[in-house]
Amino acid sequence: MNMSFSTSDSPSTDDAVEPDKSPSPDIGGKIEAENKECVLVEAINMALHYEMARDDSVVVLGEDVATNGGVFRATLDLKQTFGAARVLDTPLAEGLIGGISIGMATQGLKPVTEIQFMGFMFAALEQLMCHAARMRNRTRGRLACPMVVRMPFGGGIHAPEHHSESTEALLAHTPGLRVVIPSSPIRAYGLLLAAIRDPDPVIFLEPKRIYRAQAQRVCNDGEALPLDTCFTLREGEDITLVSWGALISECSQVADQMLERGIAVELIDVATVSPLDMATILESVAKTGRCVIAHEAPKTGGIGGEIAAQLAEHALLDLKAPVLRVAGYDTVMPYAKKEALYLPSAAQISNAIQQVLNFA
Amino acid sequence: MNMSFSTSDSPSTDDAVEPDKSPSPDIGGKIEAENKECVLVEAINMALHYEMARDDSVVVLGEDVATNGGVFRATLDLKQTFGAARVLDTPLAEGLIGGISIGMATQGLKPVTEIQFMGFMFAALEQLMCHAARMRNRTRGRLACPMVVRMPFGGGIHAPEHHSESTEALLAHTPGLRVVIPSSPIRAYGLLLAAIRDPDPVIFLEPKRIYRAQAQRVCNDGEALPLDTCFTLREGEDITLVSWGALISECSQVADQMLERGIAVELIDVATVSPLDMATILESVAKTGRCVIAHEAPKTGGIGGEIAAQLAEHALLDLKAPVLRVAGYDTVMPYAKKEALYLPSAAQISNAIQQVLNFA
Amino acid sequence: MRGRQQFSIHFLQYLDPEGNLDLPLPEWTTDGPLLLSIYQNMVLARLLDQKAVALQRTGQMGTYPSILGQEAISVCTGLAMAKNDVLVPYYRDAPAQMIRGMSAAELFMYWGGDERGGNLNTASLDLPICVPIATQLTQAAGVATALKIKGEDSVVVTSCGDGATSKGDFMEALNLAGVWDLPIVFVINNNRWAISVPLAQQTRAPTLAQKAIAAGIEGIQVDGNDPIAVYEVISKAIERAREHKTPTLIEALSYRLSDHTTADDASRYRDADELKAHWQEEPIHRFQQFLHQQGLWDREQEKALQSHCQQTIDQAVEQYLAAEEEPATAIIDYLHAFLPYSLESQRSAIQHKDASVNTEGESR
Amino acid sequence: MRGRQQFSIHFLQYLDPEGNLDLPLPEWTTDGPLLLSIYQNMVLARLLDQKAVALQRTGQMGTYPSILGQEAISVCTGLAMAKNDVLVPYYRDAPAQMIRGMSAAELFMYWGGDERGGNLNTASLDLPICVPIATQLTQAAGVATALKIKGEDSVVVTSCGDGATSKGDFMEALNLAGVWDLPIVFVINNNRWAISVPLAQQTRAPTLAQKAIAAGIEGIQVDGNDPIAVYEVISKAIERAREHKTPTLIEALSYRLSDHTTADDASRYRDADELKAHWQEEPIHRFQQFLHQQGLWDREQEKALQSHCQQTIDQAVEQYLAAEEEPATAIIDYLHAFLPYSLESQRSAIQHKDASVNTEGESR
Ligand SMILES: Cc1ncc(C[n+]2csc(CCOP(=O)(O)OP(=O)(O)O)c2C)c(N)n1
Ligand SMILES: Cc1ncc(C[n+]2csc(CCOP(=O)(O)OP(=O)(O)O)c2C)c(N)n1
Ligand SMILES: [Mg+2]
Ligand SMILES: [Mg+2]
Repeated sequence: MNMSFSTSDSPSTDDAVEPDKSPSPDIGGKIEAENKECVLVEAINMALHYEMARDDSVVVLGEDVATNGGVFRATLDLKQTFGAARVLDTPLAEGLIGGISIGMATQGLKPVTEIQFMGFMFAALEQLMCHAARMRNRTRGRLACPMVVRMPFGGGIHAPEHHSESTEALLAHTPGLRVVIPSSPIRAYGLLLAAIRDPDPVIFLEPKRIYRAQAQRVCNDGEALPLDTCFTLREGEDITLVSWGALISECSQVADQMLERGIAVELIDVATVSPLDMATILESVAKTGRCVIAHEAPKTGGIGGEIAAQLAEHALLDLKAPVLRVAGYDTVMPYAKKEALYLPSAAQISNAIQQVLNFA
Repeated sequence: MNMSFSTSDSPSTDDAVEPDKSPSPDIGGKIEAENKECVLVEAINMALHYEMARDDSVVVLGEDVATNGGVFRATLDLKQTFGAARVLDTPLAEGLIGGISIGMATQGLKPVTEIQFMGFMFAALEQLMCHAARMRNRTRGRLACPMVVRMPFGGGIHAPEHHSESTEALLAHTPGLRVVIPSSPIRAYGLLLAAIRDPDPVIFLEPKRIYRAQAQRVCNDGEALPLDTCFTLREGEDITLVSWGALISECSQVADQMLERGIAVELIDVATVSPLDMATILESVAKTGRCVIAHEAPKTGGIGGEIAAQLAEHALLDLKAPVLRVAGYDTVMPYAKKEALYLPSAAQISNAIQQVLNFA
Repeated sequence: MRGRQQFSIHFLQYLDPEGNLDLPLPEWTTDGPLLLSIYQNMVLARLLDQKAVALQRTGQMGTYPSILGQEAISVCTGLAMAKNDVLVPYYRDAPAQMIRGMSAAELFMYWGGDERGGNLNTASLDLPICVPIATQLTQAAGVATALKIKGEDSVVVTSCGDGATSKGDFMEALNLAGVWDLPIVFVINNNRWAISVPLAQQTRAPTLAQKAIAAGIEGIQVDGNDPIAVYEVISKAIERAREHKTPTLIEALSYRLSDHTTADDASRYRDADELKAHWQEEPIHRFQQFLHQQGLWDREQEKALQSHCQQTIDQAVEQYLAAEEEPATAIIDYLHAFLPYSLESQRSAIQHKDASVNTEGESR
Repeated sequence: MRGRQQFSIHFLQYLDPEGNLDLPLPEWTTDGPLLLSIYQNMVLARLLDQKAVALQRTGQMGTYPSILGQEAISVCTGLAMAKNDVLVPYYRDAPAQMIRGMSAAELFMYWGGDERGGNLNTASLDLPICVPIATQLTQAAGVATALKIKGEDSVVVTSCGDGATSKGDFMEALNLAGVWDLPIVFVINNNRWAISVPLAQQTRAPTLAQKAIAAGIEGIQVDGNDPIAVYEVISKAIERAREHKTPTLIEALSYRLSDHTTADDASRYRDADELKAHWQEEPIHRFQQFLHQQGLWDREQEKALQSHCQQTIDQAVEQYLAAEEEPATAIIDYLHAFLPYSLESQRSAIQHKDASVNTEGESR
């Protein structure tokens, strides 16, 4: 095997478990902040480059991430730039990948691990749920798991079976794991930096349907975004629309259409589905009195249910209408031919909004 | 190894994928309906005996289930009665156990599989979620997985790490899996029979804290209970209290206390947490206008959230007060010393009820 | 005290890459029609594979994993099995599936994103292919357990790639097969690559067959591009499984001459020279040479075969493209044997949404 | 063409069950204090184990897994490691953990249901023990990878039971250790039982050491009740790992003389005669005989050791029982480095609940 573990690039791991949310001001001039027009997957790649250059303890591992640069090219050129000791193609075993990431993280490295598709995360769940999520608690702070697990997720790219699921609720129901979902290149860049710098395990779910959608100008300045705040993408008085991931584009579209009809939608991108920033959502609903939640995952037991439940607990008197959820059906993700039928559509979101607005 | 696969007890599998909810009237006089005073784990054992005698295609497998009769003795005497070919001690590998159960089920057997503790189910999730839940759909009905996976779950027995979790929400969010939770010997007996006879995979979660709590007279008549109906344990006009599993006893206790104070609690045992029988709950809340939900699992993303969300969607105008959830904290299940601090208590339930009742 | 246990792994090849004999032929090779059937099925497999790639390239099918160069393994698997045996295949086993009754149209359907491709339109108890790597292997062990419990004399054949041998399931299944004496044959298609990861980065084990030693079962390595050797090894293993209920692990050495799938570009990570070298070893040319040498095959026959295959494939394509769509509710109707009443409203919503999709066009 | 690859697994034993020598002693055994340290640690381990069982039986501690009869493996593991090596233990490795700095009070705390038992009260990077079987093994491989990436010359030692070898993680870790040349030693405590399941029902492999062959790494079987053999094999393997970055799998044959845990009753499934026979092979008596023969140990020393151990243990019990409870909020305070603000209200609820529990007594 051609993985060279040279001692010369031994990372400094002094601050491995120290929280560190601000970019180091001095990174030896290696990187200059530049504005780059890029799509979401490129923004991820840019963040990985930035952080690997800034912090020697960051390592990248997974199936096909090194030589091939990832099946979606998210890890392109990392091996060339940072060497085979820090960018590792693993054998084909997700449980192993989970386990070695934890082992590495306990020793002061910061693994950024790729699970090729979220549909293949299951073999890693024992490690993620029983160990990554618990190491700090179990050792009363002696050891920690500062690791990021990246997984492309969601439907809409006409992929084969097991390549299109959205099971973020399983992860979000696991105390000790943070679950983060970007919905644009800018947020992908800033949230991934934050995830890597977080001293605890973060699951980073990448909506692959919009990997190469609309490009944005992203400033490569190493500036992280907060990990526990919803983003209010547009303000509005009439109804709160809550979503995350790829569906944010349909939601924006619907908000545009609504505006033409004089209806002001407040659009919230949850972004960090665990821990949930309910304060932002509650504040919005206190104003609008109406709420629709949209997500791709099956409706029952999805994160939309948790949000609606918290509204029923904390905002009952604010609510002028039932909280509606537009979500996937409670069935197995269909194969490509029928995935459009499964995926929530702009029309469904817009219908739900109309229904909520029409409510007496 | 001492597992004898004799051909003489080859099961008839003609009706393997046929639904069959009624007990066979003629089972050769082998079993006589008897009333037996028994605790929950004994009721499970009785149901297993009944169904293995009735249906040759039922096999039992798992770690320590055969010679040892299960670490909780749920499978006691099955090997002695039905032979080593139908009661199998497996090697130590939950992924394997999941996989072989599926393989067996596709060939017309009905495996009833034990995962020793729910905390060890994770390695089996790939098989349960990617395959058991999907085989019928994936083959458009050609093959199916009529299997039951039994797992003891929940806290309160002062067991070591990983022996006390309640992660039913992960399973319930998986379309294609049924998730069933008994809360008494009678319901354990009837629901397990129903689970085994169901033509699809059923996860059967056993609240081990009440394995040996209050005995009940259970009639060993092979009568199954429905798999998609909540049980209204007591009727009341003032508030709906929804729960499942071991917490039902605390809820009953609280309902008693409340009654003394003139408050009539309607207590609903959800029992089949997936698919959810919301009709029963909605009907109750339509009457009471108030609802408290109690479960052991961490609050965020628990099944209580789904129930509250459906109330916020379908019963908003019925609700006279916020829907409160009494649940585990969003943290790792603590070790024995502090588990009582984690577990929802009768006092917490009673406080929540009071709060809801006091709501203007 | 010192003690020592010895283990060994054998390698078998009859035909060298030029189609010349290394060893005296096994007895079954006097069965001319069987030899021809191996050849014909390999040719059909290759042409069908080309068509599948073409369908994907022209937007008429989804991502597809070609089996180019690995036809011998799957064809011999299919031919060596008895009808009531059970196949638990992986996704490069379409030839075996087709020999056992799957239609080419079903193959296209599956990769075209239509669940009916997994129905196999038959009463077979074969499992459908399995995308999550290696998960079929423990299922196969369960199938074998069921056959044994039921006292049947059928056996299970299951397959996977070289990459799959790194996943724990592989070893769990092998181990169970050993300890429960299961009637099962594991066939590894060692095509040397798992997407971009070469075998040398999967394992340090010099053979994959030796993984059998960990389970205390028989393991053997075979030239997977030599149909004589493959058929010999698989059929003997099936016989052993049937008669003695003993499992075997077979490592069939081959090479993935194509990209991993149509979504992959192997030139990014794989040496052109390596690829070229392996073209010299592919099974169809080799076997054709052998049949020529044996006087069993000529140009006329080849021509007839080619046109017969073309016709079969054209019909399959036609059937595939003409297939009526499943009703929208199919996405929920097969979830359970009976629709739980709580899903009834979702079922109507699906119907409703379908109607709106149909009238408004793709609404996303 | 036929080819053959050969593999072999060796077994090593110096002391037979009577403490007599089978083989010439290895050189390091001239180090008398080391020999004595092995013995003393084994005796301490056994007495401590007895105390732990007693604490459980008297309701002062929770379920506990005794290591009765398996002391040699864990003690030699602990003694063979360098301070900056990393131990990734399983739950029958308290002796090794204690040699590396864990206090007996921490052991009691862990099994008494107090998370502080996993803190190890040290700056060590050793992992805590791991309840979900075999999951520590891939973590250990990750630790070894980290050490290698960081260019350190320390190594990892990780352990598991015989039952654990059936779980896929075991093989995944072994395989990675091989392909990445990791500085790691895997030690299997083959105590012949996994709760009620005897080894013969775990695997058909005649040795567990041969599972190394599947990963292309070194495997060796050793008499796990012979401290000389165990120390020899583990220290050699550590040396190889340190110097050549090559992994080793060690199968140490021992026997579980106790029930699986205090919650188990082995008489339900295990022959009394088998148990009795294995008492003849336990390591402490054997090693004591050997030390006597070598003139390194006498009754006086034994008496002093016993009373020293008793004292240590009594102190630990006292410390354990006197430990102040953690504050209630500890159950959430260590979840993340920083409490997410969304959990702040839950944190106060915990405090509030604790107060009510304290005033109302156990309210459940
Ligand atoms: C559990 C799982 N992880 C990852 C993948 C993505 N994936 C699909 S094929 C493949 C490589 C498989 O290699 P190998 O087993 O050698 O089979 P081959 O495709 O070469 O025939 C990978 C990683 C998957 N399908 N399942
Ligand atoms: C994944 C998992 N499954 C099941 C269990 C329950 N369990 C605890 S110990 C044990 C047997 C372990 O046997 P072995 O590996 O031989 O170790 P030993 O206890 O004999 O030392 C089992 C099944 C567990 N802890 N983890
Ligand atoms: Mg391959
Ligand atoms: Mg053991």
